[in-house]
Amino acid sequence: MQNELLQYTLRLGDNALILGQRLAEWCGHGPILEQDIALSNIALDQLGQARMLMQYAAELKGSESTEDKMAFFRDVTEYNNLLLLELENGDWGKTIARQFLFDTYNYFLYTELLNSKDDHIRAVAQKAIKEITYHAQWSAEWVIRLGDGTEESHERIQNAINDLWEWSGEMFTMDAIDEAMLKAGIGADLNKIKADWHEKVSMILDMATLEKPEADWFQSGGKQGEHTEYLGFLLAEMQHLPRMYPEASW
Amino acid sequence: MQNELLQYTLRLGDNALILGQRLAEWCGHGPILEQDIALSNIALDQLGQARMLMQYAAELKGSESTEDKMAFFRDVTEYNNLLLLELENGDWGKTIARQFLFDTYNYFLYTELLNSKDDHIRAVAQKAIKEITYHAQWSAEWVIRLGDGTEESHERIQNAINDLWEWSGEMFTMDAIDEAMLKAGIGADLNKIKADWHEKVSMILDMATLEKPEADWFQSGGKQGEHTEYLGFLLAEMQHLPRMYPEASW
Amino acid sequence: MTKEMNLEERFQQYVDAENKVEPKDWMPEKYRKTLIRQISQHAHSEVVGMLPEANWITRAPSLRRKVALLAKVQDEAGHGLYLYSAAETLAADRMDMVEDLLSGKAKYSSIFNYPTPTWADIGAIGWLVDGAAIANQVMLCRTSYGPYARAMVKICKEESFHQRQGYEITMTLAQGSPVQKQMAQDALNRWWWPSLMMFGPTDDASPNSAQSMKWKIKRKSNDELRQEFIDKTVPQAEFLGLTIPDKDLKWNEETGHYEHGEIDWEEFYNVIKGNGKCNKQRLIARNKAHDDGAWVREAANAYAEKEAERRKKKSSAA
Amino acid sequence: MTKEMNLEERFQQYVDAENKVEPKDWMPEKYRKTLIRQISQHAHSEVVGMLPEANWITRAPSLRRKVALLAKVQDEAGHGLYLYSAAETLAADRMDMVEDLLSGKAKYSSIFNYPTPTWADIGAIGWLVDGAAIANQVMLCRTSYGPYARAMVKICKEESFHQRQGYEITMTLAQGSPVQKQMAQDALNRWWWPSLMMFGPTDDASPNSAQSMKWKIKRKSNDELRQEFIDKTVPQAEFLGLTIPDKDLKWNEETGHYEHGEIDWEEFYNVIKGNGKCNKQRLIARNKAHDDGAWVREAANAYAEKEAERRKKKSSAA
Repeated sequence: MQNELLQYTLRLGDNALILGQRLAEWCGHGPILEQDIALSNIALDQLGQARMLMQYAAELKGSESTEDKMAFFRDVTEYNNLLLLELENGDWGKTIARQFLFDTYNYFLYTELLNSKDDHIRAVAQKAIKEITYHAQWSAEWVIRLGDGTEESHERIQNAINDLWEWSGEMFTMDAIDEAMLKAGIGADLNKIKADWHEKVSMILDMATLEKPEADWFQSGGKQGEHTEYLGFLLAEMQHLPRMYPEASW
Repeated sequence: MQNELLQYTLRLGDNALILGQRLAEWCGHGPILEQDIALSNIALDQLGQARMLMQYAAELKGSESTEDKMAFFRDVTEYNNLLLLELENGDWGKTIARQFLFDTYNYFLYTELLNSKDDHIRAVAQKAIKEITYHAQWSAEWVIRLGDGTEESHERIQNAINDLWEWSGEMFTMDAIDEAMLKAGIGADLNKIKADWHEKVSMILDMATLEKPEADWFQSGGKQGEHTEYLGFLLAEMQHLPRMYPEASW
Repeated sequence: MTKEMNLEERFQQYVDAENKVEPKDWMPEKYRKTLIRQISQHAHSEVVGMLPEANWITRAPSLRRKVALLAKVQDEAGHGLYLYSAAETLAADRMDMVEDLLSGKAKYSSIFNYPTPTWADIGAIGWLVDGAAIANQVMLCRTSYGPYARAMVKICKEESFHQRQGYEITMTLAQGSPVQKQMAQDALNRWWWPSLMMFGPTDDASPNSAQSMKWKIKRKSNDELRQEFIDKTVPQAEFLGLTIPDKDLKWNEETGHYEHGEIDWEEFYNVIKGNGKCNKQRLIARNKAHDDGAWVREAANAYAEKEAERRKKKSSAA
Repeated sequence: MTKEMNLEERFQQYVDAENKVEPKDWMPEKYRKTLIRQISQHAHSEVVGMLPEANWITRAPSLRRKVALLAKVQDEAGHGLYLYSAAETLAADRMDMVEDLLSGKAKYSSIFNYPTPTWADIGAIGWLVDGAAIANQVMLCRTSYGPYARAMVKICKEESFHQRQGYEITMTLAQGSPVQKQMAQDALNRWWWPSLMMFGPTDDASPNSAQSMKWKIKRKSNDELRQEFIDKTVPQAEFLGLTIPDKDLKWNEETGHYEHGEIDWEEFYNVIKGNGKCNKQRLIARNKAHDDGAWVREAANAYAEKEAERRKKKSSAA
């Protein structure tokens, strides 16, 4: 059970870490100073959650692991984040579309985790739910603003939603670890969340005058360590210093 | 003297390695298949020269250093390549402009090194001079082709030459190590080369109907380990695997 | 019996007698069409096939490996050129072929729609993917169309060198640290089944391969070629101490062949339909290179015309 | 004696009596112009100043450092906002100010035209650059213009926190491995002189600082502020076992100050003229963010107008 809990915790932590890293790339390069600040806020929240989850994972792993050993000394095949989150940021529309698809999911997921039987995970959920609720609101507002803004913004956000759609399915895939955690009352029921998610997403897309895409296939594998070609370059950049001087403390 | 020879060798080797790495980024992404192949050829020549020079540097350094220890385990401040070569590729025009400015220099430099009193450096020069001559020809032809091609290509190559001009001066800066190597009959006289270079560059730019830029200031510092912000990202990507598993052999 | 049938019959006899068909010879239109489709698809595969391996040139773990990988990917670009030229001898236009690739109309080998997330994938691609490609292509060196056969002789020689390089990378990893061996095993786990799929659907599900066999464009069936590849490759894996990810794999003493598990044809058709992890990524990269290079191609053409103009003026003035 | 002069005199007495000038108060046009130039330049410096530190957010060596650095750079964006708003109270238009920055017309503090090639630069920037900025800005908290003074109080509080963070990073490196200590020393070598240049030309070469002193926009001279900074910072370096890269540096018992070597004013003016390693790179990055964001700003405005429209209709219908 211990190993499944470790994997489950790492999945939550890797989502927060990889998304936080991608959002941090925008810092200093946003379309408007106010949104540069807003996106940095969301990145800070994600990274904050990542730290708590990585600390718990390190505890579960034992052998004097630490949050930084977790984050800076695992290779691509040992990372368990959703593929959706390692994709490149693209333009502001692509970044907003990803936030919207993921934040909406994360809101329903962490609402479930408020009742997790695992104290640590429940504590993280209680700490994070306020931030995550705000993120979902913020990104939904931006999807509506872009969808119902100009012709160009409508087209860009529609293309972004279409391009990312095949990467959204993995959020709802239950594998052995998810099942075990659900049975143990620790993890969430992704099928239940899927229904809520589709309802909320449809509503917001309507308000944004956007089409909800159809997909006959969804990409997956991130939760199981099978990644796209993007994660390796992200980790090479993120891990460089500690990999260069593994004994150093920073 | 040994240390100056090591530094001088590393400068030549780092130029070839960093330029080879930048050109290799084009592989699979060139404007025309034939030029994808041509640029890969030039990258292969540069990397070949880099290997010979890194092997010699490792020999000079001793303490069981190797070409790969040299290439994969030095940090930004220990690299000695010209700043011009670590800049990002930009479009095809920027890459061609850099090749032209550097290849023309490299041709005169290696012609001098044919008479180097150091056997290894002379041997490298004898092996490389044919390749380097071809590079200089190839890039000069492309500068003319773009300069005298369409209005758009003329503008792009002119902008590229203008943008890179401030980074070309470092090629001719003689510091204590260059002076020592010149005195020892090992290194080249960069002032003599500067005159030849200006003459050749002016001729080609004329044929290409391009203006020769004026610059009141030239960037420098690469030869002394003081780099731009680009080199760090290049090394993080290039060195990732060996840094991850420093004991492994590949 | 129209003259057309008569010609087609004489053509069939000509081919049956193992003669080479040359560009200026008469050939049935369907023969020409089949060849253009196959050669251009092969050319597209070489060009798109550069991308998964080029993904690791800047991160190769030693200078020797960096040079070898860059040279290999450059060879593939060269193969693409040979094949586009061979197709041009059949009056196909290179720009049209490239447009078809970029628009998604033309196909390329769907093995290149799989990602290369680790360095061990570069070993696996050389060893397994080039291995399967060679098994498929060796017979093409004796294909009836001359220019294609001659191109394939050159390509096969280079491919077998690439294949040895790939196996050598995998060997180094398999005999390296536990982490390296795990990396090699993980790559084998991801590339084994897709490599078997490279031989195409089972014989009973391969409509147009019968006609190709008749025209000696194709010499052996999909299943025959696949079996040869499995029989050759399983011992190579065992030699390295790596496990083939197929629980049904069993050596059959009587048949002298390995029995193997069922291929997941749903995944096969799914990737062909465009749902692999990298289908979109590959075409986006090729389209970007093409679009970013437009001004360069235009400049080259404009300059060439001016040069021709100048030469004409000079010669008429002389 | 024109009414104008009379007003100017009364304004001078008002300021001499340490009163705050508020947006709707009368002020000499030159006072308003000087303030707009200074406040917008300060805002531009905060925004461009984000880039050299943002350069390391994705490569910060621990999660704690990554969060702290991202929060710091975000603070600087916030400072930029405060200052643009303060300038707007003087009837300056934000878009015009941003256009002037992007076109190269408006200046920003040239310290940000130096590159951050290593992680130790992040420590040096916090410790030295924020240190010099604070020394320059503390007096601005008592500047005569109300909105600017109030903005500066908030900014100075955050800057001193940033400065402690920077020193703490440098300390960790200085007390770390030999390689880390060398990295810290190397960053000190590169950032020491440029930080001294942040205080501007020597007093005898500072034309318009006299008028600013009169209007209590500026309270101490460049050399005074610089000397204070040196006296405070040298002991901090010694405490870490780091060497200040100035062979003429000497403690003078009588004066109670450190004597220091001559500043290379040629480099100072050269970077201001645009010849620093990152002048072009910084403006290219800010212009790219602005251009890539144009469609987003247009969409936000368009949507806001539609919403206003809808609200008006709803309220008129109610």
